Amino acid sequence: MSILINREMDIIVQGITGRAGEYYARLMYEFGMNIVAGVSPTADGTWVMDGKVPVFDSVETALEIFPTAKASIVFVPAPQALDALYEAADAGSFSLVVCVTKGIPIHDVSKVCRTFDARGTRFIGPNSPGIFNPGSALLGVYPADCAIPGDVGVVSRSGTLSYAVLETLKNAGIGVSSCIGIGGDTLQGTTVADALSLLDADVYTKKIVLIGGVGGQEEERAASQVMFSMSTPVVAYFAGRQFPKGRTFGLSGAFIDGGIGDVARKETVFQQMGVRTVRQLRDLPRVLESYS
Amino acid sequence: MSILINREMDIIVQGITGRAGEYYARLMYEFGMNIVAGVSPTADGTWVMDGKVPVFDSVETALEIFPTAKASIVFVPAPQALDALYEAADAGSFSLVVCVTKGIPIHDVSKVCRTFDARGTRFIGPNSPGIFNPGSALLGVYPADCAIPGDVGVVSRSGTLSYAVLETLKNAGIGVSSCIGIGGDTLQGTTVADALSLLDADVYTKKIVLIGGVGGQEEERAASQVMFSMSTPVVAYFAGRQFPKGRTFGLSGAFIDGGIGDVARKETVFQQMGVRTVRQLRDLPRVLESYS
Amino acid sequence: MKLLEYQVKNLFRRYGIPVPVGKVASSAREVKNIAEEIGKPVVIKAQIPVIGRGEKGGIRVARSAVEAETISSEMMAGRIDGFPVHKVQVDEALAIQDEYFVVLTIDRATRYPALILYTDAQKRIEAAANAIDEKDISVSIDPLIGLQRYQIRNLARQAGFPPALLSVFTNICLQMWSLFTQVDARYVALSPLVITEHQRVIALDGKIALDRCALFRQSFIADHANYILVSENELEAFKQGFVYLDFGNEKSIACLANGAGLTLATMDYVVEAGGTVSDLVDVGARTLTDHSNRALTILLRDEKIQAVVVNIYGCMTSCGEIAKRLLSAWEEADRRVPVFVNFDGYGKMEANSLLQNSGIIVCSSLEDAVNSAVAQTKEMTG
Amino acid sequence: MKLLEYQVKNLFRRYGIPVPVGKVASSAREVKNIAEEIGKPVVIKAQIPVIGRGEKGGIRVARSAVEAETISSEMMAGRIDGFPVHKVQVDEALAIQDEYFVVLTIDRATRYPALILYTDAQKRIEAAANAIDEKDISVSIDPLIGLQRYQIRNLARQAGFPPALLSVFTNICLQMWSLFTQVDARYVALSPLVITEHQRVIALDGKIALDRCALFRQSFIADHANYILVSENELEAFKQGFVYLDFGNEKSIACLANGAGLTLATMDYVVEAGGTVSDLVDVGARTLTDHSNRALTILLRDEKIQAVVVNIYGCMTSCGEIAKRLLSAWEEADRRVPVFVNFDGYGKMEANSLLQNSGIIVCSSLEDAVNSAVAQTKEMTG
Repeated sequence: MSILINREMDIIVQGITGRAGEYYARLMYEFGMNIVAGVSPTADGTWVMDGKVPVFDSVETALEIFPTAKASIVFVPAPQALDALYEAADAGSFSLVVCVTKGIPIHDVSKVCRTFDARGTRFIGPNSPGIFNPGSALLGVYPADCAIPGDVGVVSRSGTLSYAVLETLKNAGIGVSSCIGIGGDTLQGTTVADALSLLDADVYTKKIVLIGGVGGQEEERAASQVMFSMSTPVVAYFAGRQFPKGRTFGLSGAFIDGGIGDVARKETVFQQMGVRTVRQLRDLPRVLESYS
Repeated sequence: MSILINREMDIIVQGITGRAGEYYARLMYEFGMNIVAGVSPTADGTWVMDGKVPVFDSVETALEIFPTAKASIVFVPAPQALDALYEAADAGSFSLVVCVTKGIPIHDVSKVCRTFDARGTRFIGPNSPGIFNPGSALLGVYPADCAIPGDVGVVSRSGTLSYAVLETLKNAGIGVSSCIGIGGDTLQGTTVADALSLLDADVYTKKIVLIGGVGGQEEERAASQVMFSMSTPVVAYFAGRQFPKGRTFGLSGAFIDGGIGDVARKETVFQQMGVRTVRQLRDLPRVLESYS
Repeated sequence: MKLLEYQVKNLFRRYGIPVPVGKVASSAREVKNIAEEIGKPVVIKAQIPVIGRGEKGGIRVARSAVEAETISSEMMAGRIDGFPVHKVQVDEALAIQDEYFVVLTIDRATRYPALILYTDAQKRIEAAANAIDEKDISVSIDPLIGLQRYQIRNLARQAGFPPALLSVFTNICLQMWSLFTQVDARYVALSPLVITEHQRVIALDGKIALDRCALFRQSFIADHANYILVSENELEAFKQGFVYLDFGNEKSIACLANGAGLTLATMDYVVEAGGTVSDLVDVGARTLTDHSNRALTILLRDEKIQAVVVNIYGCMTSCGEIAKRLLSAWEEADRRVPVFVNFDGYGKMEANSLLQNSGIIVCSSLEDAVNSAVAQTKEMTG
Repeated sequence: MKLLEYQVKNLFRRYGIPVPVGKVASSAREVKNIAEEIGKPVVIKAQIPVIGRGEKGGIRVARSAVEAETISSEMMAGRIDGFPVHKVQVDEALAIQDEYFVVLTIDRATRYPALILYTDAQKRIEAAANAIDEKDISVSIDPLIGLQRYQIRNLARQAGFPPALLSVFTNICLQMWSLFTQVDARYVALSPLVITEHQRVIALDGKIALDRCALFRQSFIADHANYILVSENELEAFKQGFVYLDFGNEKSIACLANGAGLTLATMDYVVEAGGTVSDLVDVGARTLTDHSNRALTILLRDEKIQAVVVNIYGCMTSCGEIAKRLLSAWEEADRRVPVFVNFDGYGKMEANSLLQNSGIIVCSSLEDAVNSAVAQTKEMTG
């Protein structure tokens, strides 16, 4: 159960013949998801995953055979990602597109967000680990055994950190309804605020964990939304408290520039809005359980 | 009465300080239209038309003072027209934008059509004489005395030719409900087919005259629509029967290239669809009156 | 404004679209040198704005440099469809395995750009560029996003373009898109794009039509006007900024009107009344400068014109103002032929009285003006 | 990747954005020549990646060429914020009437580009570029349409920019847009754009941050990496394709993890447990090539590092594979410091048994790894 995806959904994997594409397509397939077709411009007519999934050279041809596909997950490398995402948008069939690819130029992401906005398609990513409803559905790269089903929703800007958080919750016996990885790059198709709204509206989600990070003001913007328009309680954790000002961390949106993006400031804003924050991940289970 | 415009509508004139802009704004004003403001980037804060109409440097500022404006008519010269039309689209307030300017580069028109399509704004033109509902409303450059009110709708690709047609009808005692000048350039925001649909849906219009021309296949496409989905009878006239193949007439969409756009072919298609055509304008009143 | 082949190939080269090894030449001697340089059979092509020049002797193959010199000197001595051959393009001859026609244009139906691919060599590029056939394979392009690789893949797959050459084809199409948008083309065509025996992908020929409206930002368009506009009259009108077409017919009637539709309707009227039309002038209905006087001056000095029909619907520029301009041209003219005028709309009365007894003949209707003009030319010819 | 002032000004010149008369120099002698050429008072500015260098002696005025030589030789002899001054920019000194700060960036809230204008000289460009303040005057730009003139007009009007200079300002902003999109900038700023006493409009200084992700299509970005990356370690990691940050702290702990968030969380953990972190490595969680071995090699040979904390969550690249790579680096290393490893996720068991008795210390939890590392450095320092 829970948001955006379910096990009945027909899914197309763009970039399925790449190493990551095939690896994660297989994990999703083994989890029980309907991976109906893959797309790879150079592998048209082949089959992957032991002959179970056909590969087409374009989304258009894949949709001719599988017109019921409603979601696409994109593993196409960054230099070709703009083309793949325009292709997904242009197909017009998808209600949901998840982009796992990281390191897409910011101008490309901006254009793609504009295109998905205009079409009303839910776009998650880029650099997103996807969506994981434990015990139910998986569209992304989450290790399926890192979480157990439950009523805590998770919104995260990062991948492996969210797996570690899910595992921390699991070890404390706390189950998860849905985890949305909105992506760690500078721009996100689905913002922190959007993801919080989705979970707030979900009947299976009773509490929410927000895993944020240094950089940007997305979380601050979300804080007032939590305060003024959400009924589900939220606990927030921010990575990068000790990250120095003026530096940029790789390709990610993690940087404190001109004082913007400081974790201490984020925590202050959240606390002012009455939202609980935890400094250490190990405190998360205890604080979550204090809401009931 | 009749389509798209009425005398109560608040109108903004973009490019009002140009010679054509001011001249036609005055005619519309004298006709009784609510010209509430003009826009001219270089004449902010001035007044035109004997101090009756204020001029702003942008649509945004004009709309701050006159938020009720629902239509814009654009006289901005071709090199600046793209900017002016994007500005009109971006304002978000207009349900109708008429572009009188001619000679806008075709790539610009394509982009502007894309933008208006996405916003759902009715865009008429470019190179359009506008819309004229005789005795009722005028948004355009029609000479107000060339027609009398009645029940004949007119769709035209050309300006002065349509005035001459309206005058021919007037001299024969035939009145007009609405005349839409869709514009004589290669591309039109509102196509022949769109304009025919508007008139077909109008309760005041009982018969329709289509004034087409050499070039393109717009009319042929419209013919099947007339046949299969319209209830109002249509009479068509096409200018340029004698125009030689392979030549382009000025900046307009008038050219027969590769056999496309031939008037004889257009007439044949219309006749096959059971739509009447006239070879000579002087025959128009007689044929129109034969429908009743 | 359609460019000549060698102009098209220059642009193709600049944009990295592969063309045959070759050059343009202005003399048979140059052709010989180029053919020697190429060192194998060459194709010699007349540089003239004529559709289907191949069937008219405008494209010939030469097996040697000497033969190339002979053929080109013959070609450049003659005329094709009335056009003198000042230049020829000399290209390597290629052994062709497959040919495709690729057209990038703006689809009048959707108002968006479209990339079209077809294989029917009989079909005119101009037809494809002006109306997409349901049988054509095409993709519609969002003008704000531009042509994307996936669209080219879809096109190539549907057309059965060899997958092994897809990436070459993709780059060619993307370069076509750059060219199309950057020079403000109405269409760009590869006609044909061939695959040679050695699997080279080459645009054997191409067509580009420029958008005259983009002159204000594409100053190079003006440089091409000389080549494209057929007559001196057209060139002069182009420079002055009004629309003039000269069909080159002898003993003819000229039509001068304001607005394209009205001008065309006037021409139809004259031809259907039995007249011959050679010159068509649209002085424009909403232009800042009225060019009636300059237009009439050009018409009056053209020896092939025997009468002029003027058909004006007065609007922003009133009939009266136009009458004044016509009069000044009339009075300054060295050569005079009968000018029959019909005025309607704003300022009709003033115009009619201005021209009374001026020598310019004011008519009561367009029908009257046309019939008088036709009678006049019949009389002079008869 | 932020460019230095003289690199920014080179780009501004190429795009027609007006900058002061001036040049970059690498020696005091050159500075003197440039100042003579300019022939009036000059401003000498240290070319270093330091925010607020003016307050730190990095910007000085010279009234004569001789003074310019003296000042620059002083400046180039010293260091500012630890950076040696290899180059200085020498610009004409200008009498300024008004100053504006103009920033073109991508707004993280809307995900669309925005053009921002403000006049508060105290505010950092970086702050404006990363979050639009409600008090700023700004326009949002459709990334598919691009910046339009009407938007610049609206911005200028709201800011009270002198209408007489609007067309100059408009062209500057349009050129900024070209630069912004064509070089794949994260932001372009004019800081400030001044109006001089003589009504010249000039970008006195500017800032450009490039998008490292666009390296695949902007090869020139790689040329700038040398200037931008602070340490040898960072440069080597950049060339090999993984993320490395070196904060230059002595006697420190290095953190190596997979995924940006996990790396940051690991750093937080170490610092809050009392450790000093200097080096941060993200080997990536979904990369095609795992760089753990190369990363550990760099860390082990860095003399300032006294312990390494490795925190890996196994996914596509399993903990086992990473363990193998760490082991190979460990075995090849000339210098060894204690490495404390925490594995979670896929392949944890295999990895733990692989490293048993290897010299690399496998810990039962991240807490355990961090506390051991901190204790280790305390011990060595203490």
